[in-house]
Amino acid sequence: MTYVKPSFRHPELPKNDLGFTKKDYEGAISTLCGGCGHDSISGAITQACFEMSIAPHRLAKLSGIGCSSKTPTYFLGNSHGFNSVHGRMPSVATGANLANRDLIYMGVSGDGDTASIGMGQFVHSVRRNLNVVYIVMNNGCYGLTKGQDSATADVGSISKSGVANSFQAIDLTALALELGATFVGRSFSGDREQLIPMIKAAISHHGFALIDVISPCVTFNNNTGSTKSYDYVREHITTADVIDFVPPGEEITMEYAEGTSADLTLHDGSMLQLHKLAPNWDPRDKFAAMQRIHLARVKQEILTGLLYIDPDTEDLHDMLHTVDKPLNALREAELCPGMGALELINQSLR
Amino acid sequence: MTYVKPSFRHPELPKNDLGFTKKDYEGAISTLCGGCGHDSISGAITQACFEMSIAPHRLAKLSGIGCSSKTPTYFLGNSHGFNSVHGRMPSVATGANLANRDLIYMGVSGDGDTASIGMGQFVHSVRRNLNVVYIVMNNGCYGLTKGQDSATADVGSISKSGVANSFQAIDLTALALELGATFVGRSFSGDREQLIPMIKAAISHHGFALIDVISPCVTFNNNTGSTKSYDYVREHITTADVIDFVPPGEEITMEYAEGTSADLTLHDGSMLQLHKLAPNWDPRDKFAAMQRIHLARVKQEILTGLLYIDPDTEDLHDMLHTVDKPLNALREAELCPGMGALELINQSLR
Amino acid sequence: MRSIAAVNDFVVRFANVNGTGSASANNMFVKAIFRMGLPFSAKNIFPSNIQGLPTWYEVRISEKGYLGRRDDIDLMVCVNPQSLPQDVKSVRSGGYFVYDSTKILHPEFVREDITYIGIPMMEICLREYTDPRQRQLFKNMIYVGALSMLLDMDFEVFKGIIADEFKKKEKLIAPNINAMELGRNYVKEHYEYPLGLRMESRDLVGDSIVMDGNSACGLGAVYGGATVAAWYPITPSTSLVNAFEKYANRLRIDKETGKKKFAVVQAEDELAAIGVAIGANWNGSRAFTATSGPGVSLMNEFLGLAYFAEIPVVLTDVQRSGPSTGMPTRTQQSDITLAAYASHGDTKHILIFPANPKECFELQALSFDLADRLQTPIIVMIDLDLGMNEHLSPPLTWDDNRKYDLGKVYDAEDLDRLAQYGRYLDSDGDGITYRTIPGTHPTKGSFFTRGTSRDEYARYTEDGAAYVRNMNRLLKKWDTAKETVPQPELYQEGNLHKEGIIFFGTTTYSALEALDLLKEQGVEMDAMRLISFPFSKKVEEFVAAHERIYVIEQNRDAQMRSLLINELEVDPKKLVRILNFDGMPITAANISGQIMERKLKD
Amino acid sequence: MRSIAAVNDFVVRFANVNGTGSASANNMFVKAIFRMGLPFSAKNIFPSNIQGLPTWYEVRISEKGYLGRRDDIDLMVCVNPQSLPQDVKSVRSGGYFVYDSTKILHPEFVREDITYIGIPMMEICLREYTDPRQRQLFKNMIYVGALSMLLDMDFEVFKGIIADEFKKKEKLIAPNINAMELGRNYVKEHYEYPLGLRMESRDLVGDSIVMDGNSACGLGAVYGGATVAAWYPITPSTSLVNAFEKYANRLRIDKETGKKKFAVVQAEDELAAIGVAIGANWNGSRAFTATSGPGVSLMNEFLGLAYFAEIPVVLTDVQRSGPSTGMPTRTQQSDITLAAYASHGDTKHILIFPANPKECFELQALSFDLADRLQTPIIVMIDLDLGMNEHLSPPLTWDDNRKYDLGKVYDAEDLDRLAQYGRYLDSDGDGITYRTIPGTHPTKGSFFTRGTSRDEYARYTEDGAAYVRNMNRLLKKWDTAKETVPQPELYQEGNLHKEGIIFFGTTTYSALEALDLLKEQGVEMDAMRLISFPFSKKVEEFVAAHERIYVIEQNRDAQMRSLLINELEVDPKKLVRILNFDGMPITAANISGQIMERKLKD
Ligand SMILES: Cc1ncc(C[n+]2csc(CCOP(=O)(O)OP(=O)(O)O)c2C)c(N)n1
Ligand SMILES: Cc1ncc(C[n+]2csc(CCOP(=O)(O)OP(=O)(O)O)c2C)c(N)n1
Ligand code: SF4
Ligand code: SF4
Ligand SMILES: [Mg+2]
Ligand SMILES: [Mg+2]
Repeated sequence: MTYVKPSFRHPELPKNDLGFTKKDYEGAISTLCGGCGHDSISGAITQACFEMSIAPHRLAKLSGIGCSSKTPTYFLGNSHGFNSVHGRMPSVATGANLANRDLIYMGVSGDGDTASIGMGQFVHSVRRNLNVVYIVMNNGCYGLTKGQDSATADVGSISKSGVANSFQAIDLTALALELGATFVGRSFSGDREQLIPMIKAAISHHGFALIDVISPCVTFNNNTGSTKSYDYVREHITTADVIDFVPPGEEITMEYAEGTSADLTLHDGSMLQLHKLAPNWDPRDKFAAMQRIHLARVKQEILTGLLYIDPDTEDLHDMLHTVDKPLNALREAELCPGMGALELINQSLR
Repeated sequence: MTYVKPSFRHPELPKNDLGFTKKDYEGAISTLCGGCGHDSISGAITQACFEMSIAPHRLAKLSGIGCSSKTPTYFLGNSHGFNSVHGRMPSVATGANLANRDLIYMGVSGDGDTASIGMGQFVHSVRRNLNVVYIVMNNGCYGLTKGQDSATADVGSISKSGVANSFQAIDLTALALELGATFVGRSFSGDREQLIPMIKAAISHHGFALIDVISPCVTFNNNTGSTKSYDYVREHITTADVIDFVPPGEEITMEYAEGTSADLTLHDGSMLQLHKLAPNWDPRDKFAAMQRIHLARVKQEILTGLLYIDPDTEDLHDMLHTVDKPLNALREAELCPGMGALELINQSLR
Repeated sequence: MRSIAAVNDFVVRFANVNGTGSASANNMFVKAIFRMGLPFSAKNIFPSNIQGLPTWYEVRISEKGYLGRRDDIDLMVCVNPQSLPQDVKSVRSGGYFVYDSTKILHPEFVREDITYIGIPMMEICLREYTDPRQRQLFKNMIYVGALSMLLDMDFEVFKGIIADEFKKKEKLIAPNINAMELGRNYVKEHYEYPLGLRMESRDLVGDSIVMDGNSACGLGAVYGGATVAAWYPITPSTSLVNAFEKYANRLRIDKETGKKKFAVVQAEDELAAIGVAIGANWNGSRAFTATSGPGVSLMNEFLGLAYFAEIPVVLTDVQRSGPSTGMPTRTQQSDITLAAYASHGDTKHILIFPANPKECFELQALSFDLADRLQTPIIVMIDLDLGMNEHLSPPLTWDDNRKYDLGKVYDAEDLDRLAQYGRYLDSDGDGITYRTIPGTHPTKGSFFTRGTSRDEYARYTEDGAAYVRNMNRLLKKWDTAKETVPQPELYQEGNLHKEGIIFFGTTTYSALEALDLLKEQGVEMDAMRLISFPFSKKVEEFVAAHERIYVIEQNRDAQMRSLLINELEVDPKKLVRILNFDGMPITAANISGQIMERKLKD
Repeated sequence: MRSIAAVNDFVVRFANVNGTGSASANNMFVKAIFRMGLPFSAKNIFPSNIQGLPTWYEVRISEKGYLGRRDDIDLMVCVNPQSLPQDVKSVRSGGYFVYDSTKILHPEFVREDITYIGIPMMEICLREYTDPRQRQLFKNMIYVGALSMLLDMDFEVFKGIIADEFKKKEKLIAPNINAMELGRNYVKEHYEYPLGLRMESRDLVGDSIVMDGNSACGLGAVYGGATVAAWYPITPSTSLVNAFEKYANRLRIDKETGKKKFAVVQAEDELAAIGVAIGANWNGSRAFTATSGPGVSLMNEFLGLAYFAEIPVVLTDVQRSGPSTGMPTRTQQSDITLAAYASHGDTKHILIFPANPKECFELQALSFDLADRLQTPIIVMIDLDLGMNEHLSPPLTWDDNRKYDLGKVYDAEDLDRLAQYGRYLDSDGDGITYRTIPGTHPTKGSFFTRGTSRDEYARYTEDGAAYVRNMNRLLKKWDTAKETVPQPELYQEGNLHKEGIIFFGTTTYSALEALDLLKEQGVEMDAMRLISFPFSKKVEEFVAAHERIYVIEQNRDAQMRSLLINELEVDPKKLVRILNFDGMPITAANISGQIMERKLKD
């Protein structure tokens, strides 16, 4: 049962450049557990798209299966969405992206959906530098099936049933870096200030943009001993950088001290200001990023922020040399060679 | 059609400690292309097992589908083998290993079998530190289906048809390291001196042992422009270390200069001497290993050798706390609780 | 208005909010019915959601011992404002509506033809308790208390249940009893009790037990000798593997070392899960996996490998409403076609259909013998209703003299005796050949298992003749299987009537009840319950012996009927579809209604 | 000994070593037959191996125009010592054996009843050429030359073919002609020629073309408007996608920019391949994938999603011998059951069965219209024989006035006109509902696609009634599909006989030839070729109109026969199995033999 909200217009609601109000970016009322981290992320996505004035129909939502994968019902109600099958969102997103390179693709997945059943497709969508925003709502467990450990659960993390996990955790950010991802960020569902600009940056990025968002499962993995609980995360979180997102056209207002900040121009002309950077740390330096992630791991810190970005890369369309016009906009005239060409082919087959 | 070799006994053939000759470790005549790297690897496996005096029935061969996955027919003809389905060898090996922890499991796969369709299973068998030898016969292409690029093909590598690959290559050694593999080596089918001791070490290692063996496909990926051709590999290969394998009991004969060598004792009591090490490089230092791999990548070098090892780790059985006796050796008496226990259960259900 | 009056024969439905702990209270209600010696059936009707959405629990009390669902609701206990509008509607005329009267009922929900019984549950809680968690939990006990009064249930029985329940947390006993009393007292003070609906203790359940099918299957796997379980979480099969692990942790720990005589692997997906199970069976362990429809779809390739390479493996499919993700928390019997012919090429698989927890236990255990004997996948087909709901069942039994049938396996001595070993040599002429387990013999009996075509000596071949020999041998094995698998249950001596009904699994309860309903209308027919596919001579004979047969199943496309037509070469006209596929367990009224309708057409 | 004498009616088989470039020489031989105006069929019988194993190429010349395989070999050209022993055996009595006489033939291989023609191929090569690669290649041209002499073939035709072949490498023309002459001269000097077997030019192929089915399907996808192809390599479907890419690179490049009006993705596996195709179709592109049995097994879950969520997608299954990896380089029609009912739950899929390259082209193209019209997967079922062998076929045609049928899609204007959009509202009563493509309208027409149960407005629901409405609408759509898909081909006006035969795909050639063989024996029957599943009225009528029908197919379990029984409710006794499943294309003699045998039983 999905409840459709009464969407009576408040005339005084603020509008964005397209004349849409925040309401126009909301979805159905969430049926997730009260306090679930995923709902905060839905809110951040809604906010980011409203502020960026994205026309709702220029964005498509894609997900797999899980509580996290249900969230696309709860944001951007005016955008098409596709809740596919478990672990296969990346392939569906690849097809959608190939059909129309002009839309924004918001892929939403969970740690089970991505790191277990979806691992193969995740790896290969990174490899193809598919132009999508790939958000993993990471709670270290399988929420929808009642809380089994997922592959991102840390060694020793205690489940609600009191058992300690003995298997290595898969760190999706480090994995993506190793695989050549061009935008890798990590955040926390509880940190809107960090998450919203990161989502905007990911949307503006041309290529695969991974955001691994720690998003506690209040019902099954928020107990003491769990390393994905609100308390644990708040205690162990550190940030690599602070992001200011400056839309195309607008100018930079803030100035930051040398060496502790970096300005990046993204594919769509928007600007990214990263500041409060650790000394001599450049988010464009992949190996430095890996090093930081590993150091944080050793120190049992949860490192958040935009960890790595390569602002100008070739996405799948670039590598395949497809035409600029969306493939789904081509019609007979452009697609069908007709009888003339066929006659020549017949000739060549005699 | 598999040809069974005429195996007439040469009395003068050298025997190993078990009284077996090299012949007892050979398989059917290979039907691979003449010069295929895979055949050299089969030879190295045969040699290693013969020299280690492994009783043929104490080892089981497992593979997926591909030219590489066919090779188990061509070595260790007296061992059971299982040529399963494409990309799924890791799960079959996991089941086999759980059933009997006492055998040696030789998993053979290809770059397509592992890095494409098998990626998910590969990742998770690493994560479980499954006690297998996992050999990838890596030729950068799909040999059996006539040479398409695989996911380990380097960017810019030219295929036989003359097309340059535009996708990121997956480096299985770096990936395995990131995922917490406890034994990671890379070698070259043309370098038996390096490969044979590495296989012995992998067999002796308690846990997941990956050997990524560059193994040129003479028919489809040996052309100039290919980075997996014999010529290219020979020109770009470098070695991180040289391995001496010292079986349990035997004593170390060689002495090497301080700082350039490392001695390791493996789970089964055998010794590993790594020498010709680059200055201050310790194969037990995971992060250093990653660094080396990345540096080599930048320098377009093919780094071979035992890149990383953690000699004492818990394998899947240890983590699951299974009994020491092989599960497949347990019988009714040990497995079936009987009517008595059942009566109590009935009671509890009223 | 005439209110319904009935003793030990009515339906109560609870409307709760998902994730508010109402389950345990509702279970106590059922446990009490059971201990009062009354047959019942209980269905959990829950959403695919973790917390907040409406969830229902439906209990049928039946002195006659009918264990299937019955449609009309006699008494509704509504504790969920969200679903109240539809809950009011769903009560049958003359029925009763128990609700939380803390807030007064909106007039639009007041029906003339039902009796309202308001209990100010929240109000009482707010008055009696401070801790919000307690308020929620005890609220449930309050309505159970009220019910016990209204329905004239034995309070002592409840006290006993609460005592057992909190054996380990004794200080919770008194408060729970007290909460019930709050409800009982409120009824005493404000209503005439008992209602027209009443329960009287009887002695009708004998030594029965109350168990869900998944737990029974899990326990069956322990008794059947499974040492490796590989799985991937999915509703409604998750609790099956959980049960295996729970019981194994209790019954399969090595005394000295405290180590486990079993291994459970949560795989990364269903392909891996069945891969692990196949690898373990290949290597001589009894291994299984359990899943639901989506998982079976993903296991297709591996099932074909196990069929063709002849590797034993046990798979339990706890069916839910498909296709695709469908209605993941509703029941159906709709994976039959897929399971029977899973994978590409010419394949056929053995299916087993338990009908109650006792059979879940026995047939799950037996499946390991069948798999080893027939060297092929055995697919145990249950469904959400049987797997996740608690059922009244005969007690579980096990013959301690029983030995596992490991099938045809050569050991070292056998191999030494043999001139030449051929893995696929049909030396016994039954289509089943001898396998060897890795590690058996240093130089003899090794062979190469593969999904490609091979000759009798397991050597790869592309020779068409060898391929055909092998495929035909597999058909011979299929024939052997027909008489090896459990035989159907017949409900009469010989065939007494022109018409018959065929059913299986959870359809059984309502099918048997429907026979009584039909009899009341002067219609009699013979009945057979299918337990296995492929079909044996017995099934063939039953079908042949009747002019018309009604095949009752819970799917849209009459999948079992298709199997009967295909495999027995029956004229389709003879087999009449009786279907229900709305995700709720089929009812007897539905079955008899469809049959009568069909007969009127004649 | 009487040697066989025949003009334009015999079978030649070449025995070569895999990977030695014999293919191009053998193809020239066939091209020559074609250009001499003679009908032929050619079968590649190759191993699952890249280099070194035996491979055969079988050519049947048939003046009567029979294009199916025929069993007995009249002339064997053996250039492979490895297979020589079995090659000698396989020649029919009175036949001819051409071999490389560089080494003398071991006496044990000398048969009394066949004629040996030794050509010292290697010796000639060693004498004439130095470069080993040349020696290998020209060796093939030498035996072709010899054959042209022995069989009295028009040398001018060969010269023309060689000229065409090496248009771009002109300096290779002379050497190749020369190599042929070496063979011709050797025959002139040492043997009487021509043999009893001869070819005479005719004008029997008209404007036919020679093409393999995979190329035709690939080209059909280009013409059908496919813009996205996602695939994973697997024999025998690989060359289908390769052909699509080849033709698209020729015909789909944007003039100005040189960019591609299509995208081909080599996916990481088959699950991803069909996922990409589904995603692209969902987003308004025409997309497809191609695979073989193992891939179809892996695509099961996604096929169920596309069926239930109603997303168009085209999948071509180039069938090979199963189960599992089976015989990957042999043909079969054995994925029918799987494809028809793929995935868990109640599902049915549309299947299309082309029978020759022209149909591969047309039906592959049409499939995109069908997919968009019916909003469901369309599975084009061909096999290794049709896909990978070259076939004589009518020329390809395309009506330039034809417009793509994009089915029911609302655009922005439609949406503005609508009060409320319901994705699953059956407004036309044909079971097909209107979809919208992402990006169409800023505030209207968006909906959520899901594999879970939903109502007419695409809202998630667990309401059993809504679920049943939807499942029944899908059945209505299925009925609509019956008359929407291509209709069967009938080979007579009305029904003339009591018995009939039904066949489809590559079984067609031999089935039609078998009709002639039967006629010669005085047995006549009506014939129908199935082109689509589900079956239309026409199929139903044909079945109803005959007392007995022989269903001819290339699998073990008579899978198409089962579909006919299930979907048309036919009495199985009426449908007789005529099967061949050894991996080789079925022959006419086999079919007529089985039918006569069956008739004798009566
Ligand atoms: C093929 C398949 N297998 C299993 C399931 C059952 N299932 C649904 S959601 C889920 C895991 C979800 O975990 P995650 O992706 O982390 O999402 P979360 O609920 O934690 O947000 C599983 C195993 C399924 N729907 N499909
Ligand atoms: C499910 C499935 N898909 C595709 C194939 C076809 N196939 C056989 S081998 C192979 C790739 C082999 O590549 P690799 O693993 O690198 O082995 P190589 O031949 O290069 O040694 C493929 C795609 C298959 N057998 N099964
Ligand atoms: S179960 Fe966990 S993940 Fe799912 S909705 Fe509840 S809190 Fe969120
Ligand atoms: S095709 Fe390549 S990989 Fe396969 S056998 Fe030949 S050389 Fe080896
Ligand atoms: Mg999760
Ligand atoms: Mg390879």
